[in-house]
Amino acid sequence: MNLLLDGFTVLLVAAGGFFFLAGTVGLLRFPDTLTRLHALTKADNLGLGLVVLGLALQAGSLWEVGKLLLVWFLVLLSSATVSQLMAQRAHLRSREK
Amino acid sequence: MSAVEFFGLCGAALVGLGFYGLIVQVHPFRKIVAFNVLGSGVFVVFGAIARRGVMGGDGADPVPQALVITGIVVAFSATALAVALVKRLAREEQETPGTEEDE
Amino acid sequence: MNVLTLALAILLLIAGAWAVVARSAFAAVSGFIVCGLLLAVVWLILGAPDVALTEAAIGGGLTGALLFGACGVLQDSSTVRNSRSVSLRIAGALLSLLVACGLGAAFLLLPEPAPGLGGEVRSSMAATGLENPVTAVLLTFRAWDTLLEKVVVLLALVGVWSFAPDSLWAGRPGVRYRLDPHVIFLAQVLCPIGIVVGVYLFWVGASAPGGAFQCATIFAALWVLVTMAGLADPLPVGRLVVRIAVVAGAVVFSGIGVAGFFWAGAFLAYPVEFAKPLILLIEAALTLSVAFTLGLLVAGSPARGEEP
Amino acid sequence: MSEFLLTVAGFILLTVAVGLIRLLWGPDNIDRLMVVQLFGTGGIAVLVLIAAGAGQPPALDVAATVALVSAIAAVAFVKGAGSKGEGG
Repeated sequence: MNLLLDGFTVLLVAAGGFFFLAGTVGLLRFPDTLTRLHALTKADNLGLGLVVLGLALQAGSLWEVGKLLLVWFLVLLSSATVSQLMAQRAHLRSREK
Repeated sequence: MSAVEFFGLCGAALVGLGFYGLIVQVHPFRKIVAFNVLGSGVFVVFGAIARRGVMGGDGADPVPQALVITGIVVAFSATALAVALVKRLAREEQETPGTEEDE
Repeated sequence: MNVLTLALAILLLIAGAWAVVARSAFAAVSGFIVCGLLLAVVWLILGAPDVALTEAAIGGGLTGALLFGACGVLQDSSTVRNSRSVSLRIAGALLSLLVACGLGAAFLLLPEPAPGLGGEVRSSMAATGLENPVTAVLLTFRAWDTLLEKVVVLLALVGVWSFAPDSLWAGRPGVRYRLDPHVIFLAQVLCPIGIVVGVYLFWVGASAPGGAFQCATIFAALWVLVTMAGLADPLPVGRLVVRIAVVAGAVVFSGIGVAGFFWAGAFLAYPVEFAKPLILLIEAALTLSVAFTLGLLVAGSPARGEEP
Repeated sequence: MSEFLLTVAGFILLTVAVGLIRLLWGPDNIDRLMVVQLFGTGGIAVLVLIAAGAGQPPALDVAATVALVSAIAAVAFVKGAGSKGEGG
């Protein structure tokens, strides 16, 4: 049972790391601001989400799981809002040109 | 070399970097940012020294930690004061153009 | 020494260097914010979670709000001027290298079993009724420092206010932000959560990492967010309420300190049986005042008249 | 297990570090803000990994604090950059 849980954790955390890699590559390689933003939100939502899920399997108590989920929720919320604001600005900027 | 010693040297390097910025940057706002880098470096060196002190003993030394917490808050308020001053300076310069080369 | 330590150190130096040499002020401040985030992790590794919390809240949030806000105002002037000549740059670099090396050498040459006060703090902790040694140091053993720090922060605020033009003295600080639906949404969801997290940090501060300053910083950051959403406008700084809120912490702290002469025989001494409730009272007053003061420091000098 | 978690933390940190190049390239301030945002999320991931990997539960509180306040700096950035036309 423990081994199985550990296996899942390794899998999920590694996948989370991969999404951070993907987000960074997108941030560097994508041609314009809006597509880069798209890549960035993958790292925010999926990368951290998978890491949090993986760690939740190892957590000692429900309290800890709650805190992990809170962290994820806060990041989702702020990332969504800030991305929206950034996209708005980028859109305005591109129309000015 | 242990991680603590390593971070202590990092703090020293941050102090050097901040000092360089303080000398080289012309605009006062950039000097403020550089000074903050310098300050962070000082805090890290202090924290590493505190950690070194207890490596042999047990637990962490809370006195330097408390001092650094105080220091961070004070550094922030000093930064706010400096930023307000620079803003006022910019305002004065806008109102009386032609006097901006008196560095 | 593992991958994490190495990555952290390299990044810290890159971000620090970027904050110093970047071309535009915006880029420099971005570098500094990244630096602050990394420092929070460094403090954790150095075994100082209380400091990590403070650094995260101030370095990642409030300083960012303050410096980015200033960038917006200073944009015209901060990019125009060029930097110094090459010879001065080289001289500056050599001098800084000397300072860094000197400091590093001094650090490495310190005597090996360095002296510390950790043992003494632990042995006298029982009298305070607290379990977090850092809170105990802040509010009992080195209460003088904390009181004076509160006064320094207050003086900084008075300084910031005094940069206002005469005509606007006692007016409303900062700019009036327009209502922005996205930021309003963020503020409305974040505030309740933030208040809970802040109070939680305040409450566990007696026994675990956390405390008055961390809580106050989070409250200040939330208030800054609410003003940026356009939901609230800072009160004119001439109002009595504002003045009372700002000095309450220092007044309560020094009041209890003076009372210490009568009930425990020294300034800032607490009677042992009431130590914990008194400390909590001081912390509550400090939290209120520090939160207000930090928020007003971000808002800046009075820039508008009395009317909204 | 903890060794693995800390290594992943280092890996994530190095990965988002490569994103710093964007800070150099720009071209727009919005692109720079994205780097800060990515760093914030990466830093939070590192913090939760340290909490589990190094057995430091307070790291979770630090992560929550960072998650809470990092949005505020970003909003200030957009507002600051928006108050006047072109920057940097």
